Amino acid sequence: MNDVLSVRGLTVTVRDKTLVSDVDLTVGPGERVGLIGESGSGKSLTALSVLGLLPEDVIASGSVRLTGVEHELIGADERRMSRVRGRQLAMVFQEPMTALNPTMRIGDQIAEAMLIHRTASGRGAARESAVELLDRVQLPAETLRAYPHQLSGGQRQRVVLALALANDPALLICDEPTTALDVTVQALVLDLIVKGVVARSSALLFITHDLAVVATVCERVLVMYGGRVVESGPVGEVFTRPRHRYTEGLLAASDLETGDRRLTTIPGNVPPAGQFPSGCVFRTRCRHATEVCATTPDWSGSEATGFACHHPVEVAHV
Amino acid sequence: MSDISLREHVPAAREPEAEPAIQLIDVVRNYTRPRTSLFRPGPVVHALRGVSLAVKPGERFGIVGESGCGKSTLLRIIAALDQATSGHVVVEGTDITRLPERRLRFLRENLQLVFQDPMSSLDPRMRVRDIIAEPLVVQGHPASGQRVRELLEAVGLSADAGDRYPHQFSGGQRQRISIARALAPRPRILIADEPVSALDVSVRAQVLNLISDLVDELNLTLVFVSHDLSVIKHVCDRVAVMNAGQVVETGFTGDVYAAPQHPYTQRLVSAIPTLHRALSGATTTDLLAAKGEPG
Amino acid sequence: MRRLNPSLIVGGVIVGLIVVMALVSFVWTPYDATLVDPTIRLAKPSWDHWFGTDKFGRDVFSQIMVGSRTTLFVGVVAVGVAALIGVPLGILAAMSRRWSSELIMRTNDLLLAFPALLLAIMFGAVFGASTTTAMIAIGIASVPSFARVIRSGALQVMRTEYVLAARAAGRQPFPIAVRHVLPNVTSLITVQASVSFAIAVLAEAALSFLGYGTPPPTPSWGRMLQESQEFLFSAPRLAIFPGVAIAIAVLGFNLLGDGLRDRFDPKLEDRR
Amino acid sequence: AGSGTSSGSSPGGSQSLSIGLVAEPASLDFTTTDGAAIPQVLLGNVYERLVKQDDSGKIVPELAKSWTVSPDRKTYTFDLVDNAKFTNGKPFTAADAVFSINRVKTAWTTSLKAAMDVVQEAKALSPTQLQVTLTKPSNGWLFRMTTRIGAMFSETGVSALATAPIGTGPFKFSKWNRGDSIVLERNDDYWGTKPFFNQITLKYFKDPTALNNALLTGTINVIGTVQAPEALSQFTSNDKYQVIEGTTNGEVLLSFNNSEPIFKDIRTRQGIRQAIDHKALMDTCWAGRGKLIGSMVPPTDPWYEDLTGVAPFDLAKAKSLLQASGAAGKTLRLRLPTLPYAIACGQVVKSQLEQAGLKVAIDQQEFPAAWLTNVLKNADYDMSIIAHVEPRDLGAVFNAKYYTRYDDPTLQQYLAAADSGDEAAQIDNMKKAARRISEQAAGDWLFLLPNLIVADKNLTGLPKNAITENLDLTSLARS
Amino acid sequence: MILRLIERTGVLVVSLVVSSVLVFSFLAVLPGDPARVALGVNASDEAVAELNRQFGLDRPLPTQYFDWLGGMLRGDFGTSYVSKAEIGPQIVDRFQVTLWLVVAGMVIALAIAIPAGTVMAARHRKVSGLALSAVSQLGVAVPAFLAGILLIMVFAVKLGWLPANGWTPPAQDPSMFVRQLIMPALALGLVQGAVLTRYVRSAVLDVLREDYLRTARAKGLRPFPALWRHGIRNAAVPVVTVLGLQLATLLIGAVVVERVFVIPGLGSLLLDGVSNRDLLLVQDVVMVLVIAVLVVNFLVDLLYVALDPRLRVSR
Ligand SMILES: Nc1ncnc2c1ncn2[C@@H]1O[C@H](COP(=O)(O)OP(=O)(O)OP(=O)(O)O)[C@@H](O)[C@H]1O
Ligand SMILES: Nc1ncnc2c1ncn2[C@@H]1O[C@H](COP(=O)(O)OP(=O)(O)OP(=O)(O)O)[C@@H](O)[C@H]1O
Ligand SMILES: [Mg+2]
Ligand SMILES: [Mg+2]
Ligand code: NI
Repeated sequence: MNDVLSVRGLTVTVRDKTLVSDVDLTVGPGERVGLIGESGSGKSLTALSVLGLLPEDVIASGSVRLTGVEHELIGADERRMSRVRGRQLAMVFQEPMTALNPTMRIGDQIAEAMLIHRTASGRGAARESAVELLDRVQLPAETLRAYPHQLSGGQRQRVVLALALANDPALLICDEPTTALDVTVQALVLDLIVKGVVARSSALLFITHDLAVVATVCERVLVMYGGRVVESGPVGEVFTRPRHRYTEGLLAASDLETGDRRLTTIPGNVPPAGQFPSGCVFRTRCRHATEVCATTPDWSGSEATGFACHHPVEVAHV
Repeated sequence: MSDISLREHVPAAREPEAEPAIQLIDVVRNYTRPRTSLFRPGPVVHALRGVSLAVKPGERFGIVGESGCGKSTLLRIIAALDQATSGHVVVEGTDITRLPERRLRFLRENLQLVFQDPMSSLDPRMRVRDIIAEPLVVQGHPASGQRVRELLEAVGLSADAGDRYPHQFSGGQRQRISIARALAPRPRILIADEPVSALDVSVRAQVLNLISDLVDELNLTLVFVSHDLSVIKHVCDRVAVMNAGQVVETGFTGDVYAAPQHPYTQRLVSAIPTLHRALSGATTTDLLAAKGEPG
Repeated sequence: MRRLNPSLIVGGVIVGLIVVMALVSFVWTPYDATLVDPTIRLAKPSWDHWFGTDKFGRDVFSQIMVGSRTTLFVGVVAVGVAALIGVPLGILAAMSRRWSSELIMRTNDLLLAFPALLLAIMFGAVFGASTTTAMIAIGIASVPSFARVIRSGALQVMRTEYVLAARAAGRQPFPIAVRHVLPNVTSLITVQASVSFAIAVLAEAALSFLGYGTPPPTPSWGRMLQESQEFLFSAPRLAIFPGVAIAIAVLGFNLLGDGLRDRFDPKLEDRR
Repeated sequence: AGSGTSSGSSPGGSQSLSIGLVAEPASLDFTTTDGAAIPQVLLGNVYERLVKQDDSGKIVPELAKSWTVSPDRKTYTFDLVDNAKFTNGKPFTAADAVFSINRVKTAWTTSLKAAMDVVQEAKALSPTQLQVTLTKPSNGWLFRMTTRIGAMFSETGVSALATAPIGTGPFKFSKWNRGDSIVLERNDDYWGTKPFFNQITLKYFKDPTALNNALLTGTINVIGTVQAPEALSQFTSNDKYQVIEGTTNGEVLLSFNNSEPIFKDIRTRQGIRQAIDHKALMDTCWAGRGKLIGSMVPPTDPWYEDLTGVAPFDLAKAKSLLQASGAAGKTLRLRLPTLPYAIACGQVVKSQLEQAGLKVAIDQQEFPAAWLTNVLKNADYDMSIIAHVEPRDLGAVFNAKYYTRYDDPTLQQYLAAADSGDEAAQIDNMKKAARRISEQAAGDWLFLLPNLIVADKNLTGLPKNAITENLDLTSLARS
Repeated sequence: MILRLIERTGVLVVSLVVSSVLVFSFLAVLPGDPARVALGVNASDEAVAELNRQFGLDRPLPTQYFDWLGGMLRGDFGTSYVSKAEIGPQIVDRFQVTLWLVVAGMVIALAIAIPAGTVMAARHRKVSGLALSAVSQLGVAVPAFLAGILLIMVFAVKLGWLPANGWTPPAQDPSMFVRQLIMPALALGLVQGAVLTRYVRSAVLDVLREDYLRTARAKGLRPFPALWRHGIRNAAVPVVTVLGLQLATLLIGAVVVERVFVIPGLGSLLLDGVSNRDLLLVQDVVMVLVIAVLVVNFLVDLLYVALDPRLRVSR
């Protein structure tokens, strides 16, 4: 196996609450994997565990390995992690408005990314590379001298993307990079992300709650709910023939193209963290739930394609 | 959905050629930013640059546009919460543009709002019961517990929800409370400013259904603002596309979506990722298909 | 459920104890706190006099008890004045038009140029030194910080959609201020009040030390400290008891303020 | 300093001394600014008088070698020293004396100038002989000439009295670091015995504790007036220091507003006097230091008599007197100046009077400004406490115009007779006057402030009593 | 940038004028008569009136005000009613003393607060951070004068290392100046340091929660370098605000410490002036203090601009 990222049995807890449990996840070289789920399903925590940047109090266990890195990422000390971050592993965060230091010029912030890892020989070289990076994300060279507040949200997000791609990371993680952006800007940023990773043959882990976006950007998708991966598989497969009842409901609810005025809904609300039911996390909202759902469903299928449901959608039925 | 009629006297039928429920004539709104120097006046933000619109009674009217294009400003002006710099706003035949607050009572009773942010649209220190009753109390209606229970039920919340505080509810439930509050004074016009943008997909569907049902049942005129054309397309009959403080295109939603006329609308429509297109092989580059460099 | 934080508990307990002590002192003290008895002057702490007696033969423990009344009185007056002026001013500044709000805030900034001690000394000179004048002065000096904090809080509230909804329902500005803005800045008021309380207690001690504070014979911790100075070497306990009392009271109010801040801080809230 | 005019004339060489005091003068000009702090530094040290008082209270020569009084007791003839010189270089002559005496009447603005009203004419008979004629015989006048009123100025040296005083004294004014200290330097041209120290710094401390600390850490060598007698123990027990205790003129008076109806009744006044346990009071508020006196006369005055027995402490008696006068249960305002002894004693007085059935409301008056206006000028008070430190001030304090509002023709008779009579008559009448006010309970004399000085062990020449306006620095030396 | 400077200067000037009116009118109502204090207890009313006339106190208030203001503008602070000395030089002297004291105190406060506050924030959940917090809480609760008294007791009286009190100008005897400055500066600095520490802590905590700090960490910066490079400048803004305010309070607040250490500072001058009813002196001192405070705030305002590019108006 030469997966770029391999996560095994990742569990994230805060005090007595389990926020993410037993997540397995692999991303192959050059592969674009989507992680979808509604708010609070644990997507960001999964990403932050990989990066080792969980908020204090929040503890991850399990195993996270990254290609080209000798050691286990979970539990690695700051010194080793800081060598990996921004080098083999880079991340674009959700909020473009606050992700950049307001008191530092854009150029310096980009150059810093290279100077930290000594991938540029000096200030001058870093500056040149920065111009080049900005050009890649379709920003003019003058942007170097600008402060973040002088840029629009879309421009800032492109700067953040440039930062992340500066050292040609093996894996790029994007956590809802376009949620705060307008559709037209979103289209541009998504395109830049995909082109960026393809050009560097980096792997991409793309987090979003928008099914359509993930379908456009990714090849493979994992569906999360209540801190668990409930289904995974190739995009075409999962979105046309969902097996898990949650995936099924999600697809129906997001389909606004129906001729019908009334949309199909999933009853109830997403429970707050720590209040998901035991057993199948979806059973409180599932129309098909029975007693058996009180036990945790096993994973059916292969690691790359499978689901965890006691009452999966019949394949034949679809 | 309950079949209790929330409106006791629905006007039997409105003449088809009835005057528009809302009419905007060349509305301009400029904001002056705080001045940054003693000698120059503060910079002016042209939030609306001459918007004209007409919303027919009983219509579901959508407004779509990108962040900062002036949608919320427009709604505030329609609701007389803000004053236009120039132009006129006529609601149900009355020009409200320069009316003082004390003469706006009819508007406060007939036009209500639902907002985007389920966190900040409910006063965290008030019980849900009081929140819903607030418009009634202000307008001097007898604030009967009966009416509040009725409204709670109409938006699909249990009657005991009234005793709790907003933070004890999820985002979708809060949006229902907002809707109940808006319906309290039995308005004829409901204005919704991105009511589902902050909600999860599974809950979004519930709230959209609720709004649709209520609009039908109560014969409301709906003005629905969103940055998401798919949502508008689902909810509304007619749509106005806004860009940089101007309406660039108006038409039936189906038409605008299928055959956008204005270049901006074209760009907008093509940039929307849809499952359908994606599964049939569309890539991110295809989203940029329409020419032009976006903001 | 919110976690109870230690600052809140410790601060609450200390402040509670001071309040209880002050209340008890109205009905009971071991001795009359102002009774001079030359025969037992400068007695060491004993069963009869827990903290000993001072140079007038007055029971120190009783004085500390009665002194807590002064401390609380000081805080209540100063904070009361500051809140009564500062809160409406802050809300008004947040709700009014740009130029009038600007005017209020500029005036406010101007007031910052007159620190508490300066105002207290000047007020003392004009109206005669008394605890009340000193505290009104300190209260006035704390107005700007109140107004600032409340204004920024009120501005945030004014930007919320529930205020917009209330306006759409037809509420007038004054009822909005009372029903929506005020309740939603109470947490800020509480925090600011407890911090100002601590500042007022310190200021009273400093003023008493300079001779501009509580006049004798009303027991006051600050004056006890000042009176104890000539005994620093022969009977340091006379300085220690009021000194520690002041420090504990200030600590209590500060902790309470910190605890409340943590409890109300939305930034900390969503981490839970 | 350069080499002296005569060999060995700089006995102390370049020695200097620091003295810690409490009240800093507001100005150096005592002709227009009141207060005890200015003459304390300048009189006798920078300015000299014709005559001065010695440590036992006797009037002795200073710039006048001798003087004679005419039989009608109205004409004084002074023989002046001939070698005195002002620090501006001008010699001192009888003309300067005439100028100084006349200037009191014309240029002085403080109320003390009234003491010179009795002078009819001052005349220079020769450069060294001065004749002063009074309008009526007055014992008080010569005595007043020992105070600041008698200070001799140079005709050419009064232009900047407030900042640059010029006199004939053994010291000359050198520097004033406002808020901190005044520096005096030895006048090497002094006509008399030159002082030991060539520089004396008077450092001012608002806070008695700071004063003590300064001595303990060697910043100063002398505490001129101890304001925190309780802290003395740390010096008495330490053999590096000497503690000197003597008397002063400072009678701590519990004054009554005799114009108030309630004080018109002698039983009230008497009752208050007898309700106060003076010994206990002095022990409590001034560490037992000081002297109990029963009237307005310190032991250093020739007509002193122990009158403490006139109104002995007797609580039962006091209660019945107060009951009888109807004062019991009434609330009296005790308006205290913000001075350490007044605040301390006030609290004891309150406690003691309340045990006798009175109610006392203490009210602090900022000193000097507020107290001077409210109590002293407007007499808006019932009782107050203040030390009257002026010498021989019985008559000044107890009269109808002063804040005591004590209107007593009998007393005025005694005083007039004392002023105009010969020495024996003066002593006799003053004794009568002192007894009169004590028996009439015109006020209550809590105690006499002690003169408490703490100094380095090896310092000599420190005055035991402080009965004059000035702090005599001339005799200080190091052994 | 320059326009902003001009605008801020305008605000400063208006504030100064308003406060001068305030100060003047406040003192105009001060009871107690400077002439009476100067003349003493038995002065006749005529003498008092005459002296008041000499002081110019009998003129209409506006005339007095404009005379005073005009004088100040020319650098002439007038002559004290009581001491008859020029006020200007006195204020200059005293102000220098207080400034030394306050600046030294502030330096100590900052030297304590910045490292302590940062560590407290970075370790706010750890024992070391909590322990530091507790110490700073205690520090805040101790009045500066009590700290001063304790310092004297220990270092001057018991150990004899430093002089208990007094003041020597630096030009006169630099070593004595330093020895006498140490304790008062410590008394001020320790307490202010504790206060400041808490502000630094909360400013750094706020910054620690910022997204851009997470971005910096994601670039590969370790926690402390990240905080240093990206956090300090952002955290400085609220701290500078407090610093400006503290400086203002300290100029007058130092009076208590001045009293304990017998330092002839501006505060003592003010207190003496008040008790002597030396009105003109009081008026001048208060005005100087107010000017100092307003100027400090003005500078703080400019500092914001230097610190935070968002406040810079488009070029
Ligand atoms: N520090 C923390 N302490 C306690 N709970 C936390 C903490 N951080 C996150 N959570 C909870 O963990 C759950 C998962 O959080 P996470 O941020 O991973 O969700 P997400 O899937 O990224 O959602 P979103 O789409 O809103 O970003 C949420 O319910 C959140 O409230
Ligand atoms: N009170 C105000 N003062 C100054 N400018 C304002 C104010 N309110 C809005 N604006 C500006 O007016 C423009 C339109 O704002 P508006 O809130 O109407 O946009 P919007 O279309 O609702 O955007 P969004 O989708 O982000 O809600 C924006 O550029 C905004 O910055
Ligand atoms: Mg997330
Ligand atoms: Mg909007
Ligand atoms: Ni199931």
